[in-house]
Amino acid sequence: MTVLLLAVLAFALAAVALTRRRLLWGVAVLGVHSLVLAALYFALSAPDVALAEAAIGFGLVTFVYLLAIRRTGRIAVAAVECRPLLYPEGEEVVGLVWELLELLAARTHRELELRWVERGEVEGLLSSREADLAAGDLVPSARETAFPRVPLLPTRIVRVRRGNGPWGAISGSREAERLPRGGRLFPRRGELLEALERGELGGAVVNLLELRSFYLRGTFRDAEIEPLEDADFVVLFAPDEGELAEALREIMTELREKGEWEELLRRYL
Amino acid sequence: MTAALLGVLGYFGFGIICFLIPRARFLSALALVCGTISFAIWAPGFPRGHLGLGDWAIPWEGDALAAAFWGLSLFLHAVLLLEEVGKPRHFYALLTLLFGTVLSLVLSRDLFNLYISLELTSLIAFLLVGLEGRAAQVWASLKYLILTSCGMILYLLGVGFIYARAGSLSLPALSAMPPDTAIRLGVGLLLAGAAAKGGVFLYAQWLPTAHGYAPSSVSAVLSGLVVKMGIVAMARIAGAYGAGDVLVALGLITGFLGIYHAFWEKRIKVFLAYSTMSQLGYMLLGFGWGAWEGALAYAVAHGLFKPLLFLAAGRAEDEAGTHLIQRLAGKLMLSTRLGLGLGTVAIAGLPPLAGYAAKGLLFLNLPPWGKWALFALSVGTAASFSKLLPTIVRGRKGWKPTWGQFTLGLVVVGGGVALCIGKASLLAPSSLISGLGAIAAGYVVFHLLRKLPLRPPHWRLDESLLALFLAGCALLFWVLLH
Amino acid sequence: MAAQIGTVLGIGLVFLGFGALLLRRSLIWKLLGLNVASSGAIVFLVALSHRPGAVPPLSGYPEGTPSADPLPQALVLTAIVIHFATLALSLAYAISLTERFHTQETERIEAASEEEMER
Amino acid sequence: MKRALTIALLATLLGILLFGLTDLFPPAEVRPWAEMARAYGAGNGVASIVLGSRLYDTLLEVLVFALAMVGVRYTLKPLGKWREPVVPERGVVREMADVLLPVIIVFAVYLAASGHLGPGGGFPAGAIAGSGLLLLAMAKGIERLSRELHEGTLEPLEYGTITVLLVLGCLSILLNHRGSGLLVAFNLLIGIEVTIGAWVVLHYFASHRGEI
Repeated sequence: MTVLLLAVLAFALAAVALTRRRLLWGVAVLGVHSLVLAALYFALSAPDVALAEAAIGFGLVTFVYLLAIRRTGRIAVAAVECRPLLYPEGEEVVGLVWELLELLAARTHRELELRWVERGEVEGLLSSREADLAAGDLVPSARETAFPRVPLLPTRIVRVRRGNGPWGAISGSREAERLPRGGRLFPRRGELLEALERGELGGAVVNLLELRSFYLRGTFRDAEIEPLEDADFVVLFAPDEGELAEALREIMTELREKGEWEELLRRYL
Repeated sequence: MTAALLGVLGYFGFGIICFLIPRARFLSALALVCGTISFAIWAPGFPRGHLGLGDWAIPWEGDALAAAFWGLSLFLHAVLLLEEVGKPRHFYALLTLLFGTVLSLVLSRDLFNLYISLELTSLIAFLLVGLEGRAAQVWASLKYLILTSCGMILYLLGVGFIYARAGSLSLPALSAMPPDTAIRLGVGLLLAGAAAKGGVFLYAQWLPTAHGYAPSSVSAVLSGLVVKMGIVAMARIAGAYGAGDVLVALGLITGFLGIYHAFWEKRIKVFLAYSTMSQLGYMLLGFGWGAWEGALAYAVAHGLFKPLLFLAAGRAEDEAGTHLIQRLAGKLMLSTRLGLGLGTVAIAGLPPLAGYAAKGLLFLNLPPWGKWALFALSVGTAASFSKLLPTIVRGRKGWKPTWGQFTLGLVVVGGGVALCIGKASLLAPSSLISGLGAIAAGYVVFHLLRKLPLRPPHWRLDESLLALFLAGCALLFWVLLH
Repeated sequence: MAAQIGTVLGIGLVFLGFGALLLRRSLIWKLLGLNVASSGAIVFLVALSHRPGAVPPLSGYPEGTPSADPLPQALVLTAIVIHFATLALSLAYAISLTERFHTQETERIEAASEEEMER
Repeated sequence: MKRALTIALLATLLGILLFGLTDLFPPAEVRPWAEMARAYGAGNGVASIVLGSRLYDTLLEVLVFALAMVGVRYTLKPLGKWREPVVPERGVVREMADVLLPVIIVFAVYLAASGHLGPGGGFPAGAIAGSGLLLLAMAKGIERLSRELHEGTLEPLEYGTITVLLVLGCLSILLNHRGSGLLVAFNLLIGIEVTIGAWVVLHYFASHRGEI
């Protein structure tokens, strides 16, 4: 009776494990399956085998698999924080781009590993392969156009002027390249914003989403706006990650065809 | 027995120590000396015995098959030591361990011991194939690993079926069992599993890439010796149970399909790998029809000229900078062309070389229609090798022979001549005519067929797996219904 | 009865594992399937060692109690280790391949490695 | 199409195997093993086969294990080191690791040394010791431990253990020498070898930069 129960359980667990989508779940369930098998061996009066299965089949195999997934199954994302696109909310990460990345991870059978970075770090991380892709507040600078990229949203780079004083922009970004001489660079958007509010800056070179966040904070009610150039928010990929870029492009096409893209835009913007 | 075990132990021990000590080639040579002495002591008596105590011990027995393979592997070991100088020490270590395992495997008469020995040979083979770390090699090795693991799972199930009925794992005990369903099924599973290791067509589609992409000295050992271990296991199992007709069927399949693929293959080493698959057909036919002497002679002969071909092909790729047969012509040195040429005429069966002599021995002991099948296979082999002719005939003058190739070539010629002199019927006009006739017919067939727009399928992992299971099921049905 | 159930489970697991091996497209999933299939073969052998009412093959049980067959259990101990060894090696290969080709789809890996060989 | 074919094929295989089962029971009688076990000085039938009458299989198995680990090493080595893994900040984890380490080692040694009497043996013992070691290493910061357990010293130890095991095993087969002391020695040697193998491999998997 015990044997029958354990056998059914073992079979069901194996079937569940092998039909998972996420590798991590598959491995975890298979670990439990191994433990059940060990119990089954014990019930079949084979304690030696039960011990070996528990130590090797459960212990070592699961361990090796988990370590291997840690190696192969990750997409290292360099994330530049940007509200509606990619931003942390409590313990979670949310945003339009995050949804896309999750689709990408599911399609390539890999897990996402996110690391919040400053805008200026992106280029270095991608070229040293420490990140597989970068996303978020990302309009590629002239040097970054060398990386494979997938455009997501059209935007515009604008100059906003509120008073007298130097211009400001976020360092390493496309906007910084359009900065007039004598402008000041800031590593993070928050610092740029604070400088503006303190009145140290007379204006800033920003993209439309940043402009929007300025408006939401009420800093820029009465500013004059001068458009500079049209650009795109993109996801950038490390040089040899053409495959990943291709996969994301496919996802985008499918989303557009099914009309889900508009739905996503409406939800986040 | 004691001598044989000590020889194997010497190989294993020196092999392991090779990992640690810089002068690995020298240690490997010591292992060779050890093995040779042990061979000289045990071979005359054909000892039998058990490793261990009681009913569960592992039966070991020397016989002609074991002796033939000991001789072949000791010789190939010597050749590779001559050929490969200055490789990293783990190369010599793995090579030594591989030869040691082969020596142990051919003596074993126990199903499970065969299983572990097969696993060990193929494990070392995986490592050797992926040793240089090029992606294609690693993938070939992984494909090899996945397919043979499937085969070994089938084999393990077979062991279970046999053991449950017979209560013993030794092959002699198997031969005493009445052929009921469980035993038949068990034998079928064992044969399918061993076939996946042994390079039989449909069961082992890993072979073309694994042997074609490996470094050429590794391909030489794999083709010359390692795949035959699967065939040895099949011969032992089928011999104990009396399933010769299965081997004949498998031999015909692998013989003709291998030739079909080899005929249209463009890359030289992959071409040689497909040819290995077809050559295994000769041995299976021989073992299946009980012509052990001929099958063994052919296994040894193939173990001589195929390594020669692989070593020469490796040199050829280096010299010409390409692996396409078409582009090799005109670029090879005389010494390389001589090696390739000697291998080609030997495999095609030109008298009085080793290939001809072994084929002749095989020919003598076959039933009439088997002779026709063998003749057709010979024609096919000659036809597929005809495409190497331009490469061999045209080329540069340079002369840089390697010791390994030289020794192999010498033995291919010398062994063949010795066999022909020893067995007078091989020099009878009718044999000579049929041998030369097959080559001539092959050359004609080559020119007739080469323009045909036939292209054999490309075997990727999924197709190979499907082929393995399909052929495995067919084999099980055959064994159950017979 | 327990032995019969065990053998059926073993064959079922082999079936499941081979199914995953053939139908899944990702390399790591294929290897996971292979792992399940090999554990199926092990269950099969262990079940064959069992006898009705048998005790484990250890001394210390009263004379005359039927004991399970120690030989298949010994074989299985060996087979478990071998399967682990091949699994570890294949995972290392898989890592090395994904490192190079940045994909786990076997078809793409195969195509990419063929391409590499042509170069 | 391919899917259907595959499933049909596997179902056929399943059918054949299940059909074979109908004829399988009852299996052959269990041969009396107590005598043989006593001759080897073992109380465990399985151990007496693994380390006694089929010791040769076990020696080959040790070789399989060792060579697979060699393969893992040579495959992962060219990939280079992964950047420093995260070390937990809390001291509790580290202290627990310090306490747990001797417990795991003692348990593993017990399993190996009593393997000829009851369930246990060198392989599970080595697996437990190796994976326990790595778990603790991860808790303490893997770099620290791998500096202490340097590969340059581990490798000779591993190959030396195998050589001793091979020589001892083959001699015991040849000279027909038996006894429980020998079994304990085999189990301990196998345990050492498997511990080193498991540690090295897990360590390689954990610390070498693979994909990404």
